[in-house]
Amino acid sequence: MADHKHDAGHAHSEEHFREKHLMLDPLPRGVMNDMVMESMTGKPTWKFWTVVIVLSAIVAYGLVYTWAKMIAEGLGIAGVNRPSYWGIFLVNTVFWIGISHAGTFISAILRVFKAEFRRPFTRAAELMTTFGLVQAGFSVFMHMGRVWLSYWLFPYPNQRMLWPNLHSPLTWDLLAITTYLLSSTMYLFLPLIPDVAMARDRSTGWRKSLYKVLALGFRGTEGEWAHLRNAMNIFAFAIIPVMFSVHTIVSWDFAAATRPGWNSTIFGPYFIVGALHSGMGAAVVVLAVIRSNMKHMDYFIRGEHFDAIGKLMLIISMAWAYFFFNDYMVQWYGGDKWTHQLLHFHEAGPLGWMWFGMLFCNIVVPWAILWNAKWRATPWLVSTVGLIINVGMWFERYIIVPISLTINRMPFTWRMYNPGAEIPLGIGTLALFILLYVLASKVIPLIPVWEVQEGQMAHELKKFGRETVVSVSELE
Amino acid sequence: MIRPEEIKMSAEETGKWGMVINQDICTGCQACVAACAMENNVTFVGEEDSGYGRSMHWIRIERFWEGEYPEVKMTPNQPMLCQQCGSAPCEPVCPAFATVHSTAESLNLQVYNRCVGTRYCANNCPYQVRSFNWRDYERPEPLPNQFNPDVTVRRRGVMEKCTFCIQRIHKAQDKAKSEGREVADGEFTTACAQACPANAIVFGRVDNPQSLVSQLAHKGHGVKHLEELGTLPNVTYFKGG
Amino acid sequence: MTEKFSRRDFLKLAGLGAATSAILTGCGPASRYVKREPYQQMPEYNYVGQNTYYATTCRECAAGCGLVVRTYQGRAIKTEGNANNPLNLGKTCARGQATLQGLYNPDRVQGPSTGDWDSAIQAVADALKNYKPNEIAFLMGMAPDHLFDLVSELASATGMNAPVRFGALGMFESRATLSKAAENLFGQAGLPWFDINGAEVVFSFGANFLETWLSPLPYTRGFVGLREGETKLRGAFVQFEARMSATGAKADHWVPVRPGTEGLVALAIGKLAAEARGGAMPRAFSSVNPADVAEQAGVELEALEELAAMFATRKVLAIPGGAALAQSNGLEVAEAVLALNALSDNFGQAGGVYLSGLAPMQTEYNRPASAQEMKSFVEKMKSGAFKVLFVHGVNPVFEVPASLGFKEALGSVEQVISFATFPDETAAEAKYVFPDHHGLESWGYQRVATGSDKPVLSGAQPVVSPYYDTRATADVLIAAAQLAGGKFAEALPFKDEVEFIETKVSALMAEADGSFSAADPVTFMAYFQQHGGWFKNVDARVSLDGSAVLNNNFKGSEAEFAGEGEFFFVPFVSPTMAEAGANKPWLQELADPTTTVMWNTWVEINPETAHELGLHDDDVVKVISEAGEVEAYVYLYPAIRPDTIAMPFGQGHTAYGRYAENRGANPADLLGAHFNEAGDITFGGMKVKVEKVKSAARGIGLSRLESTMGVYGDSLGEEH
Amino acid sequence: MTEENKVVDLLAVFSDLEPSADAVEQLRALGVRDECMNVISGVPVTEAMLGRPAQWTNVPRIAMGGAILGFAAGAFLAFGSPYQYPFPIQVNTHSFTPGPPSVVVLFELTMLGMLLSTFLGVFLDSFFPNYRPMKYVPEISDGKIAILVECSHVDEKKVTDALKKLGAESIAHVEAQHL
Amino acid sequence: MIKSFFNWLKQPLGLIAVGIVFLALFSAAAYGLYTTQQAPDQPIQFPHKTHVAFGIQCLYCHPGASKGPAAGIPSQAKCWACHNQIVKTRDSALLAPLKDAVLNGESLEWVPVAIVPDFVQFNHRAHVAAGKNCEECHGDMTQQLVAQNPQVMNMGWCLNCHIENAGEDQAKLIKLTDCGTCHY
Repeated sequence: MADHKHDAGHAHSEEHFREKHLMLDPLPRGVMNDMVMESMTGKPTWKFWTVVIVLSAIVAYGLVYTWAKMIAEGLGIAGVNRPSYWGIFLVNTVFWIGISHAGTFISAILRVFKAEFRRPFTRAAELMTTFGLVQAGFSVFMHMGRVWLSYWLFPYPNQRMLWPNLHSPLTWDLLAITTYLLSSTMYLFLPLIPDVAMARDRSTGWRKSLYKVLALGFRGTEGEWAHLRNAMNIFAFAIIPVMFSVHTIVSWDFAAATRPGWNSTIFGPYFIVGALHSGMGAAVVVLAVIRSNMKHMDYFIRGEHFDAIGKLMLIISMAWAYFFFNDYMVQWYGGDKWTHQLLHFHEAGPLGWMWFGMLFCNIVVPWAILWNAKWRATPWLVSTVGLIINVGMWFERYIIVPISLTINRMPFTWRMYNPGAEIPLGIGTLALFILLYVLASKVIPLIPVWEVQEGQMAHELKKFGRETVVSVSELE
Repeated sequence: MIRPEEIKMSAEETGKWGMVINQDICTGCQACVAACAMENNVTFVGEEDSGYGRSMHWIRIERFWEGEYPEVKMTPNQPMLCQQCGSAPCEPVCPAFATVHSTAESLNLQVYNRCVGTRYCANNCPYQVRSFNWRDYERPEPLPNQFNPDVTVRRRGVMEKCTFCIQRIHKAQDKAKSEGREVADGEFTTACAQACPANAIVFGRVDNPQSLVSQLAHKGHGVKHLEELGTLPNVTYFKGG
Repeated sequence: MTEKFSRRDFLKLAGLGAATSAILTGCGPASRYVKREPYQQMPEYNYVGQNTYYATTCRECAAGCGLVVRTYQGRAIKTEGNANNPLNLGKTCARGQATLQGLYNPDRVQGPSTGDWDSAIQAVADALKNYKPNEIAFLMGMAPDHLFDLVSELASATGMNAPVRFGALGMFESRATLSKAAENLFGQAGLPWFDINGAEVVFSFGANFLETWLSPLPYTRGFVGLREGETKLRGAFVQFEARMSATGAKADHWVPVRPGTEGLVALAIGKLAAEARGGAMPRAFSSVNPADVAEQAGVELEALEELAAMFATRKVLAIPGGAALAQSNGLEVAEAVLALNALSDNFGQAGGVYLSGLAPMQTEYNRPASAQEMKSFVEKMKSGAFKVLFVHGVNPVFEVPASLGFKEALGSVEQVISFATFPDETAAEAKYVFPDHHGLESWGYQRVATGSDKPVLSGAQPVVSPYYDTRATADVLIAAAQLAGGKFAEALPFKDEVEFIETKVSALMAEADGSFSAADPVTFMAYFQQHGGWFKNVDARVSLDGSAVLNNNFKGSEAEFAGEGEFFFVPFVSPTMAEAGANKPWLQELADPTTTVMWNTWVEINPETAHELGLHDDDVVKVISEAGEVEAYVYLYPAIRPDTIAMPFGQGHTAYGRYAENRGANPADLLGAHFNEAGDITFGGMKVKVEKVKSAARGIGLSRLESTMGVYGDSLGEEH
Repeated sequence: MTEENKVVDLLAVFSDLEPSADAVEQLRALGVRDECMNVISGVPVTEAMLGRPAQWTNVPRIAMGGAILGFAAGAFLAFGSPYQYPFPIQVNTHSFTPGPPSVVVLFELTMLGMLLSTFLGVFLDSFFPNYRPMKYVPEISDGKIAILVECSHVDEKKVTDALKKLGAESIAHVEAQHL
Repeated sequence: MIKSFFNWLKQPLGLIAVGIVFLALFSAAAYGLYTTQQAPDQPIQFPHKTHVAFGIQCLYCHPGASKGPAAGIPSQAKCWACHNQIVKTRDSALLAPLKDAVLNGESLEWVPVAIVPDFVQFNHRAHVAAGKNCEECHGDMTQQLVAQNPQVMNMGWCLNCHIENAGEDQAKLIKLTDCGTCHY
């Protein structure tokens, strides 16, 4: 290593590039396939089973039992009250939708802009999107007083001659989240087909049957590839506005209301940036966990990826700070007394630590750590930052939902919110998310092998005088 | 079929039913609250929940303090109930059309059947006068014998609020119709107004300039709460004093 | 209207009860699973779907307000005020509204403790027969009057002790003091009647006339007249009291005088006003020095002068009441304040002071027993002079201050027979409980003691058939008297309660100026029931001659306080719950008008004082007096003197059903057995200590409707 | 079936891109028409790399159709459904077909229709799902490139020789098999 | 163990077993739904047909229909007043529950047949006043023994009639289709 340091200013050796860049470190396809298969099919360790059992227990208690109890007894077992009619349920909904933005961001926006570092972890991020949206759905349905009638929110002809109210941001939410969930699931599935076909070719038993069904008979003919490529291009472009619309509409749930502190025009982009902030943070955590717990993953996921995501996180953090300040400034300047009261309550109220915690986690921590290229390439450090950002973003949503709900225009009704059943339910959704992910990591190839291979085809080293640089060919 | 273009938006009108509340003579005695609860089958929720902002009062009496001891003064009691806004913020946000505007009566309706319990309406109510059934609150036998059969008994998971005693409106209209006449001013009133020992609450047709409530409302210096939000409330308050 | 319905008659209409059933969620309409039961004997007039309205009298307190109860298929649905009753003119208070929750209370006494009524009547007859008449005592509440009349007749005919009436409301109103003051000043006992409606300015010395005092509904009406009178300017209202009551909260000026100095303040204002007016200084004010009074009372002299200037120039009505009278010098306070009215020439004219007229069937004013009289009653119980005690309409174990020893004295009485409708503390101590009907299931009448200028007799009739196996106490006594035979049977020669009432009421037929008239008793009774009572269309108020009152010599003495503590103690009757409302869940859930507390008892402490003592909202404190101690939550009340604490009366039951039991504390436990000259207990004359028991814990504390954040700025952080 | 019509049905597996491209050229020179060839690969080898004609794909058209359908559904919801009510459901003072909310609905349903049909388009165009036996060797997913020749006009031997010369790893008749 | 179970399931016998289980579950669910739509047994198999054949008017037993919200069920006294005088019915076994109930002062627990969904207010009077005949909603009682609900009384059913009745009268239509007319 010392040599490399010494050589820093000079031309790097080829080994250095190979070590650093996955794209310059090609392995035969067969070997790579085996690595991915092995990471997936390796005999589950006791650690795996412990995790699964513990998570299942948490899901069973936190989600299944508590929710059943809440349906039977009413929302009274939760902590929601007047005026905090929405509590952690909506905090979690926004949080999970935020998490889900990472997958689309990585696999759609980075794909459109041909950011090559995305290749090995698009799938891992897409899985986060889908599973995160499931949790968001759970959270939003949980908070309904009569969830057994939630089908009324979907448009369908009925004898009552009633349609859902299209004036309501919640209806838009439902449409947008449904659209987003379906699209992101499809977008997860399309690039998965060739990898499943690969897995089909090298597995036996139940896996074989499963992959056979999932692969749909994919062989890799020119036509199949062409259709797939076309579809993925359409998806990559079209899902970006859908993603933006989802979180904008979520922000309208708040911004469209007549409440002080909520009625803000900047909420749309503010929420989107916030979503990316927490989403990238979550993605980096997931990557670090995958890398350290699954076989061969340190080949696919390297420092360079953490470095690249770290850069993105830093930029997003700055953008978040910009939007936060923008929102704050306008609200502060507006002079509405209730808004002033609310801003003051955010900072000086009993949960003021949360407000400062939010700023610390979302701005101070990323800015302090992510500017350094070497720290950025350190997985544990970046993922810790990611975790902290997620805590900060959860705080932000908590401040926007129950804390802001505390202050309204009727001071006689102001009241603090103390969560009750929301806590097991929230932990239950988190556990379900992890559980789904852990189980999925056993059946779904987390690395899109064909995309990595495609990338490795396109990368080479090129010499300009004494300088050796990485060169990428545009294959598409 | 209804032809929407023929339905006048209530914002252009004065509303239909309205109330005038005189805070100067309201003694805060809570008779209106009790009368409302008895008339509308409003449930009691017990000490713990009522102390946690879950009480179901459809009407509450607010009061604040001004000054420091010994110059302290209680602000005039302010009965706060659904203002039956002509342009209600609660209405558009309900995804299920559970809270809608009654074109016939110019009231805010809460349709319990249709309510799925998103509580968005309550969030968006600037007056915070909606109450949610957080649980199935127990009313042990034989307390249910007292239920008013004209009003639904709500159960957990639905939002509820003051209806301006719409059951009384219907009853009076039904009676007047069967007798072939119009409902007379003062023929009936809401439970709270009927009970109020100080007559601080007056209810009636605000679109009829001859009615007592219109005349009181136009006496001057009356305020409509949070009118600046464009909610077009139908309750006028007189602070007096 | 005497149809006997059985309990089965109630038609349980679809869905209402079971709609709340949790099991049926999402499984189709809840009403599917409900059985419908028809009437056994459906009266022809009671078509299904038709409401029937009955006029009756409210029994939540003794004021005698008329009610019209809507019934539907045999169930009482809603109470409204009876517009025909001149007392309440169609209005009700919260307690009148919630009386239905008493009727259908899940914790009523469901039948006689002996199992059946035959043995119950036998037990009463035995009690009457087997003891000497002078060993039998009746303790009754302030309502209903017909039963009081019946027992009085029984007592006078048989030589039993005359029935004694008591009620905590009467105790907290210091009725004996008011009556005695009237007697001393005007030579005639009775309840003063204040025409607030006609006054220009009202000076109230502690009278909480908008809450529970005497007859709150007419006084509320009067207050509206004061404020909204069409013919005059908005009347002003000044309240002198140490703790701002719901009444004081409506005042333009709230003057927090030190407890016990109200009389002095009245005299000082009088003196200053007389000075301002010029002319001879009345003798009444000669003993006071306004500057000293201002210091004693803890108010600015300038403030007194300003008020006196108001007094000098405008027509001011001065009202004594509340804790001001419950001092060792209470009688003088009452007299001084009443005398003050002479300055405005308030006697015998609109906007002034009258004496309440006598109600129909009344020849002289009779007031409930004062606490001192209760004490001698208790002593008789202890001494064994009473061997049989009948209790009806009152819950003395709860209502009589513990220091008088009523509960202990019960042990010395051989037979205690309670006619309680609810399983209250006294019923728990009684040998037998023979439950009376609820007020809405009862016949009766109630004389309106004060509040209306007309003599009013409010009539009561059952609006529903009795829900439980209860029986009218009058019927029980009549039956028992017949069974006991002899002079008992002779004393009550009635078939039943209704006949007794008919006998009494039909005597009014002969009176002139009645609200209705009829040719025969049957029709008269029918009208009586239909109208919910009878009144005489005359102004029966007694005009007083106040010409000489200012010649009285007032000592201007200061009150003496019992106990060691550092705080004055002001117990007050909970405006929403009063003495008997605690078992009605909706009354529990009504927010107190001043503190907005629900479901519990609180101790009001000035925030400054609390700060010095290190007390916060929802801390639990022990309040200790010479007579006892109670624990309750702290409420930092901004409108109370720093040297005073206050507690509401109404909670602290150890029995009385699930909604009342073990909830809050009873401040009557703190009252020592000290009485003023008129015999009223000096509930305002205690000094108490406050000790912190435990600090406020998260999620435990007073249940308030208000927001401590929005109203008091708690948890909002320091202001910018 | 005549001698001439004997179907050449070969699957040649190459390990690299260059020889495959050569093979395609060679085959074309041997008279194998482009329609008779198909390249099967584990990585998306573009047609241009192999000198093959561009593949016709219906996916964009299907997507457009879906978008139109979605738009229509959105238009029905936004502008049609309020008129389905027999009764006037008025909220606030909003009109029955308010502008901004309609934009949201139109957008979401258009996107939903487009993306669903894109997905569907892949299925339609690729005849997915297809679980019938197919000519395939698992090595393809190991990175090999296979050229499937199904031709009735050329001599099998000539083709085999040519392909072998170009470095085909294996050339064989492949029975269609369950994948 | 688990694997062998799944293997067994693949056998024809296993497939049949799976089918049976599914069928059973489905039937149970269907039956559950069915029962929610069926009126439970009445205490007396009251033959409406017979009574109508005697010329008894609906309002004779259900007088509330023209007076207020609830049509009501007749008092037992009303039933027994007639049946007591008819020798055939006085001691009929079918009427034994009525006789017992009347003699013992107990109530018969009738089960509602025609019900509207929860949270709906229905007023008979207004409908009778509007000229609706009983059979338009409750079916032809001359043909029925124990009363059956002829239709699901749901919102669409109510609305169809309301719209039809309003005709071209917009004011009436607004009134009759206002949510607040039935829901409060």
